[in-house]
Amino acid sequence: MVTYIIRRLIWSVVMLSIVSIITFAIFFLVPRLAGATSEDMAARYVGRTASAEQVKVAAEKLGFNDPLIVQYGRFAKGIVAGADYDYGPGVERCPAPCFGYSFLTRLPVWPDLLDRLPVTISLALGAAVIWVIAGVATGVLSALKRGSFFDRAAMSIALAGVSMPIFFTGMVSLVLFSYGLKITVAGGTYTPFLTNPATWAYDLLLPWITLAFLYAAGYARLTRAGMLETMNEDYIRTARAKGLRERTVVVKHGLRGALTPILTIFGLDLGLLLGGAVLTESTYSLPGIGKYAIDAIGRQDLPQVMGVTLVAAFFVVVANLVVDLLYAVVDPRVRLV
Amino acid sequence: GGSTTTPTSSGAPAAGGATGEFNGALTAVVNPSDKKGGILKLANAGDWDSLDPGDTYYGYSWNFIRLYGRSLVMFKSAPGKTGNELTPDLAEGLGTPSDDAKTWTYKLKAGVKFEDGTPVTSKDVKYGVERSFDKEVFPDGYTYFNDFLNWPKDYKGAYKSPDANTDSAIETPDDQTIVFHLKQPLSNFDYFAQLPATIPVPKAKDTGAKYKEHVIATGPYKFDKNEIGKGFTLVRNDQWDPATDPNRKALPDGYDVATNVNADDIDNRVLAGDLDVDVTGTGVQPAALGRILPDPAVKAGTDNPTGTRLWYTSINGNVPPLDNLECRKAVEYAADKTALQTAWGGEFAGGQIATSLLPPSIPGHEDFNTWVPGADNKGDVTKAKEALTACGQPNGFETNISYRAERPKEKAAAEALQQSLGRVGIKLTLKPFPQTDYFALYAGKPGYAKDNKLGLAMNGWQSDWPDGFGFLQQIVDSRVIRETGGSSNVSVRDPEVDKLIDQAMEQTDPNSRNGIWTQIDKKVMDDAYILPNVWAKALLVRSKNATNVFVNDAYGMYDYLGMGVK
Amino acid sequence: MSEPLLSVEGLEKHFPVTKGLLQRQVAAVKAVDGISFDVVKGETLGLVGESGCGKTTTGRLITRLIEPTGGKIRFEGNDITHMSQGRMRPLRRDVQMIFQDPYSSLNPRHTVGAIVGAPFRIQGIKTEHGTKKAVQDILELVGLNPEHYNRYPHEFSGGQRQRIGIARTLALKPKLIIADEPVSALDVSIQAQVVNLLEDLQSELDLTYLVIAHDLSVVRHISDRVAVMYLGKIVELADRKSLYESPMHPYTNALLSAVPIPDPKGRAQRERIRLQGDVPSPLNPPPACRFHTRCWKAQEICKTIEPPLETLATGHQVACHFPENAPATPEPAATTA
Amino acid sequence: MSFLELKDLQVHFPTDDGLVKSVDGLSFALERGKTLGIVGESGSGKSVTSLGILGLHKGGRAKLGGEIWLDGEELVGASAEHVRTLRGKKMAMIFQDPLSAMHPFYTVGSQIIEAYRIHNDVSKKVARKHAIDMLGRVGIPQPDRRVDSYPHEFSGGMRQRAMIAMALSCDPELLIADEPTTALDVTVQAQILDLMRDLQRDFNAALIIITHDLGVVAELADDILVMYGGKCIEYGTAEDIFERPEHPYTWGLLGSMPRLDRDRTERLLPIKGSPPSLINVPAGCAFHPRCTFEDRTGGKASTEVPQLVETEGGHLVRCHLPRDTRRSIWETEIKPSLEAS
Amino acid sequence: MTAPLDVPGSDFEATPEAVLAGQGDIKAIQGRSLGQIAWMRLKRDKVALAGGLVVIFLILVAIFAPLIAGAFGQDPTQFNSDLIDPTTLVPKGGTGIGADHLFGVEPVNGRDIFSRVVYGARISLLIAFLATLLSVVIGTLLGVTAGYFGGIVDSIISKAMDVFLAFPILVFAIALAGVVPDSAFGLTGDTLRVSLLIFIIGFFSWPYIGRIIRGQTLSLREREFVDAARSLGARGPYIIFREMLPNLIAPILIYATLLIPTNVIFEASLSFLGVGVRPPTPTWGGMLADAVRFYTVPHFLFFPGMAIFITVLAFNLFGDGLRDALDPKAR
Ligand SMILES: Nc1ncnc2c1ncn2[C@@H]1O[C@H](COP(=O)(O)OP(=O)(O)OP(=O)(O)O)[C@@H](O)[C@H]1O
Ligand SMILES: Nc1ncnc2c1ncn2[C@@H]1O[C@H](COP(=O)(O)OP(=O)(O)OP(=O)(O)O)[C@@H](O)[C@H]1O
Ligand SMILES: [Mg+2]
Ligand SMILES: [Mg+2]
Repeated sequence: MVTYIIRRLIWSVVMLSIVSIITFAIFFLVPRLAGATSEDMAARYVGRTASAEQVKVAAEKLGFNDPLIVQYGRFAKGIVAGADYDYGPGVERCPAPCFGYSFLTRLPVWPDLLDRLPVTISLALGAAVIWVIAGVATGVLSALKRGSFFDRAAMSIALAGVSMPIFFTGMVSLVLFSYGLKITVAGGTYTPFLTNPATWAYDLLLPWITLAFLYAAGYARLTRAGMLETMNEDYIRTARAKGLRERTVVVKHGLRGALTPILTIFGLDLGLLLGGAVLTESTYSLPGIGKYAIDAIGRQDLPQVMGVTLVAAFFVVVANLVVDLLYAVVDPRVRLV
Repeated sequence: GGSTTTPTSSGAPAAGGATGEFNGALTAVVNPSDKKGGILKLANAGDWDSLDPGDTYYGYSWNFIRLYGRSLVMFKSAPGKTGNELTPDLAEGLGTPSDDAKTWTYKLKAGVKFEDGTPVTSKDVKYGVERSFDKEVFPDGYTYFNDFLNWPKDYKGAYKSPDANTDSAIETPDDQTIVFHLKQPLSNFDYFAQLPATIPVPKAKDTGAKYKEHVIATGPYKFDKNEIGKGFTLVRNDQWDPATDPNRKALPDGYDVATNVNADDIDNRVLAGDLDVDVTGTGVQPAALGRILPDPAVKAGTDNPTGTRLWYTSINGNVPPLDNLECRKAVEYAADKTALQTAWGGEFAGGQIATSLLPPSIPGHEDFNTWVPGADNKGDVTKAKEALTACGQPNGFETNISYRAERPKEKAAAEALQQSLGRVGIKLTLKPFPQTDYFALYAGKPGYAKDNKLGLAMNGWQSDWPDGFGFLQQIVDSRVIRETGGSSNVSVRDPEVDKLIDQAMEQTDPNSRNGIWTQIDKKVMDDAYILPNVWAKALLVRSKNATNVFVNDAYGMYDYLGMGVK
Repeated sequence: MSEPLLSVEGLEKHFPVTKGLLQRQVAAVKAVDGISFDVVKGETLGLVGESGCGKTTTGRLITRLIEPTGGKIRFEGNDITHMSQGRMRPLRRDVQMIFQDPYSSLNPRHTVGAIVGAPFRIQGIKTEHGTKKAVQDILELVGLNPEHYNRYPHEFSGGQRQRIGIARTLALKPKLIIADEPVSALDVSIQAQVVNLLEDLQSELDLTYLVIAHDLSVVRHISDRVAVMYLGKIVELADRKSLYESPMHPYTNALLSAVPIPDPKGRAQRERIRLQGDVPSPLNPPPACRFHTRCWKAQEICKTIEPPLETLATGHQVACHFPENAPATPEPAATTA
Repeated sequence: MSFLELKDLQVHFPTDDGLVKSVDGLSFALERGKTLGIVGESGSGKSVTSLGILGLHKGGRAKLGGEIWLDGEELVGASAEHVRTLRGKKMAMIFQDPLSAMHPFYTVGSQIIEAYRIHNDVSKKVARKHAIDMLGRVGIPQPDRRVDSYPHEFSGGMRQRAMIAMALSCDPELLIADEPTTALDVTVQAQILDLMRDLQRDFNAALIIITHDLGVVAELADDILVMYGGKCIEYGTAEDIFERPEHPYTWGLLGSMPRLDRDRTERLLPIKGSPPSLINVPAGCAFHPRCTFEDRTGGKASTEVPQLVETEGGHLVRCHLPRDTRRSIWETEIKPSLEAS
Repeated sequence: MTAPLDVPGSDFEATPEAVLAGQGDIKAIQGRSLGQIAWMRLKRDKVALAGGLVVIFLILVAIFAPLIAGAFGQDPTQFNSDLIDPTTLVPKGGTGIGADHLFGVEPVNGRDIFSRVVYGARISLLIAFLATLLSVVIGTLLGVTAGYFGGIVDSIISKAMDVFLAFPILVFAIALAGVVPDSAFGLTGDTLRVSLLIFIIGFFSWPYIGRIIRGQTLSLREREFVDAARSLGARGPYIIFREMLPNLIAPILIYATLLIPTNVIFEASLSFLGVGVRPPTPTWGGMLADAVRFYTVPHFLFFPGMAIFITVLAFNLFGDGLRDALDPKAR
């Protein structure tokens, strides 16, 4: 078990390195392939009035003239050991873990990300709670009342739910509930949980519900399919033959079996969301990781893009790891050796 | 032809006009009150470029910065034209010119202190200007001081040349006196002296690029919490002495500023009274227009000032066939200006159709229309075709038009141009670029623009202060064009214009000076290097809870110094 | 006795148990662990044993579907143990395999014609009247309607499917057919049809069979000689009569007495040998005599010295220190010297 | 009335392709302490019957008809909830594949405990003690340790033992074993059959054993019921069925079977064709298309459904052939060829 | 001769002893491939069929967009400023819906929403289809390779899939779409943008299909008919292409159909975020992004939103039905 975790952790690090290398290569190579020189790249960092000479010096200082590997090495080293950025007026210390230093905002990326993280985590976890409960419950009921009116209605809604892009439902909900009925905030505001839990929840209510609706729809479908499959398993028949109450059969035996594949998907979904609910955050202008990513991309702030990509990948990797570990807990047949 | 009338409330006196009416705050104070207390809630759909006085270049930021920083001179906090007048702030009086207006001297008031209690000296003012010199640290700021003061050769700013003797540029003979030395005569240096760069910065507390996280206040408010990207709060600065400051009423107990808020939500909340001000002062979003304009009751709570901003399209003479005047003329003629006006937001939220460069509120503005785009302003296809034929491109040509990807109005305007120029065979391809790099790397970089055939570029310019110099110099002087990129003038390259600018700067007589700016305006239009779109207007919403609301002409938006809360 | 058609000597298959990205081997499943036997032309050799004892693996080794880890396989005198797949190709016509599962052994996407014609196509053989005619002839031979040529497997019953599988093996007129549990998936009534078919074909086409099965009755019915396997080893090999009537190995004995007899009269008086427990894992087989853990005759020697497979009577080989029904008693210890 | 009595049981499944008449008019009776073997080919409706007795079709698509009397109570018309309380306590079942029949996520012990606690209001501890006892009784070594193992940690034989322990945990009076040994090796099968025999003696339950292996029924059953196409085609004591079978299908089954106890070099005598579709059961006698003696029925076979009639002493046969003809065919044609060796 | 999904040619009569349900007295059932059976099932599934019809309709709309828009005399980029209230920027009378403009006109410039939605179908479907094709090709190739060869090849490909799945694909796609210049790889304009989007979307969705195909291949490899082919001397390519691929067509078809709607949303998201195809080329996501500023004009939000919704829904319905038909036990 311990060796398994260690092995997985090592693999996670390897995976993150690969992700970072690919990201790095793409963002540093593609502009060059398109003909940008190191001076062009430096020009964005030196202010509007810099002379050609200054740009050249800056390009040199920022290491844009070094080979890609050297640049990547520096970046990687920064994550472990921190880095110093000499941007002219002084040397800026970017302490470990240094996920890059934005020359546009003049801020290290990591504290920025840490700052945004609570928003995204609140958004993702809150929505996750709703969608898991709503989605799984609907799925189970649908499976049990298969073919009933409830089943057909729920599945139609679920199908509609998965067929609507979040920015569309998000906009519609904003127009209806925030601009129109004014019963929810229009996003953009975030109150930390510790400051005021009630406001925190109120601020996030609409994004939660919209996001959860989308996912709940998917999970309802998944759960229903899974339940239909497990309810056909022999062990369900055994449970019934024992004389168990139908509810016990469904929840303790059926659901337990149906939930494992959902767990995997849940891990991946949550991981991806924690790495930035890009569309939701930009629809509701929530200052989370996803919005940060969009903004960073908007201003082509490569260090920030790198940082946010890595953090996002990190969440997916960690979520996968946790799911795999959970799997071993849920399913005793899975042995982690 | 565009009329120049500045919208004013027709006649009705606003004295005690607590209710307010449409455009009521343009000329009078709405909801006058002296009640202190309360928190003023502001929101910004985007974010400040910087809160650092040495680095900020947004109009609303200059308006707002007066709450926590005091510069040598400031615009009066008053409605109507008065707002355009300068008044001493840190200084005891306006500047005293000498040496043919090449030397300007200011005396500082006594008793002004930083928030930590240390007295403000002329050295702090000088340091503030010196540090702003470093455009690597402060990339956003203006370069007036860099360009006009008589700095020693190789001077690189307070950080990189800490030991340089800068007395040739700024002298501080004593703690209360500061003397500026210019390279060339400048007849109205007081406009320079109101720039935020003259807000004193204590050298001991300067943290360079990070100073924006906590600017040391000299005004009535200081920073409390500052979460970059989310917002900040200002609280009263107990070291601020009202006795030294006749300009500020300092009514609220504090300011609560949220940044990166949904723009439509800001409108709704201001309309509902949950929020006091949209701090950017750029007016409501298009969605709100439909709610405000048709409803007289709602409309009465709004103001529609004309700013000092021109939205325009640069026509790059470096990109063939636009190197030919006739081809540029074709663009001027073919453009559908009403479509452009709509694209920019229509009559109220967009602006007034512009026929020349200088906005109506700026001295030197004159009504003329060099290239009349048809009687209905929808473009003169016949004349455009004639011009094309004269240019040797009878079937039109292809070129690109750049705009800032994040700005839907620029996109709409570019699409409108694409549509109207398409009528005469000028085929435009839209090229969005990220706004951060728009000037540094793309449209403002001559080499790039030329290589990538950016024949047209969407552009906008707001006067740094309400005079011809403040408006025109940065966008028509070919000498500000930088090959390395970052120039705001991307198309006008006319030596005659440059010569005229020099004349205007030296001219001390305001009337002749304004005459020269008019001349420059006309010359640029004759060259057809610029296609003026609109002189921007903004539809501002007054909050029900705000008191003392009035538009300051210098900023073209509500004056944040005066405002209080009910 | 004539030269054996197939001769297997010390055949071994150890499946590596691998782990990790680099697929390091950490253990081995000794599925087949040194078995030797001959199959003479025209005879049927039955291979019986409990689940997991390595029967299928043996069959797959002989058809070279998997690579042996040790030992020798000779077919008609040629060593085919490690013959390359390319050189095996022509020989494959001579050795064919009938599979256990009539559902998974036929490609559901192919018509019967394609399935039975595949040998011709793969081996590149032209037939006189075209493949279709040849296939239809074979279909007729196995008792199927030649007009079923264009049908798909799912349209047939299990017994018919097994006939199709048999038809496929017959296409190339093989010399040796390895039938891996050819009837164990079928109902009794159908099972008998297929058993009869196999017998008929043998006499008609002069085939040699190696029949793998766990049903001792079926094996008794069709085999001339029978080999009994236990945990990757052959423990007893004899002609049918002597094996069933006087089994020597305790395991064989136990196996035979475990089979229920469809004769209610005799059930009271029959004496039975009941083995304890299950077959141990081939991952970790007991040392020396592998049967000693379940053997009621086991003594110390069984745990230390592995009994070799010895001929104790004509045509009767057994690997046991204490064989039963042995004619004259050759001292077991003597052979270990 | 017998302890268990089925009267004209029908289990039909409406499907897209038509009505599947899985069980179509099945009747039999069984006393406590007796064993009934049900044999028949795959798809003949054996499992559906057993699930029907347990009431496991309730709430499903199945349409049930007829009557099931258990200890004086009628079950087909009884409420699902009532039948549920009988399940496990009064009647229990052992399934074919113990690995898939046990929940993979719960320990063997907890599954037995669960079964016990539904019907007995006892603490977890007591139930656990009982589970360990039961595991010990079915012959699992070190039951106190193995009680916490998961099903996948057991071997096939142990799993089936655990299944039996679970089924017997509440002392059921009726135990149905649906192919309890099909998935097992012979040696293990022998162990399990022995165990079941012993346990039945101890518990004095009525036992129904379902299988398609005639050997298994011969070992265990007192009475045997032969099913074909959802119907009983022959019913009698074990001796009746093996010594004096009267239905051509039973003959076919016996003739198809290679025997371990006899060295037979002759060909087997299979039944031609394959089992019927339950949607389109052949008209008349369901078996007639496969019957060798169809021609001797005078054409009734394909038109008239034969009745299940008693030949003698509780031996029932569903066949159009006259009784004497059947007897003589068995004595003169079938029996000799089976015994020829 | 192998007919994975084709119609068998012969139609002779025969009475098989076969057991297919319900065939007892039905005279002739011809060899029915699984494909035909699936089609019969699909035909019975009215909802899926409706989805399929909508899909076909959408495809036709996309192909004949110029004709359809032209029939109403509208060009998707043509301004109709006269229909716009110049102060509020919204269409006069609220929507501009009328005989000329079925869906009304856009605020600000008065472009015809109907023709823009119709043209939007082109970009949306083109990108979704080709991106799906790309990921199906990559996914199938790598999935089959991994599943068939196993061992270290499988390890490497599986890990590569893990890496791809760990990418924050949307962030990455936006960033990538933003970083690629205006002309690259010898392409410019819409062609470049469309190709780029196809590449990005396709390249990042293959692991989903890849995993499924790998799993299917692994289980197919265990099926005895593969051994049968090998024991006949068949080589790798024969087994992969003749034996396995026909069995993989069903899952490929199912997951491709279900991937298309995902990709439609993906494209719409990218366009919504402004990194899709450049204006004025109409895209649904781009229209929604514009509509965000005019939420007071709901028809502008409604039509492109519904276009996405209906497209995605139709594909999902059809895909679900297809899955039920091809893989009935999943029902
Ligand atoms: N590819 C493989 N990798 C690892 N182990 C294997 C492999 N194939 C078979 N084994 C193992 O080898 C042993 C022998 O398997 P084999 O299939 O030959 O048994 P068998 O006698 O045919 O059993 P059955 O009667 O169940 O078919 C088993 O323990 C099995 O788990
Ligand atoms: N839920 C159901 N829906 C439709 N048909 C069913 C259902 N359950 C069983 N059947 C059908 O009923 C028939 C009898 O099935 P049953 O399981 O009783 O057979 P069996 O005799 O137990 O066979 P086996 O020996 O294979 O277990 C089969 O044809 C089966 O397809
Ligand atoms: Mg086997
Ligand atoms: Mg059954």
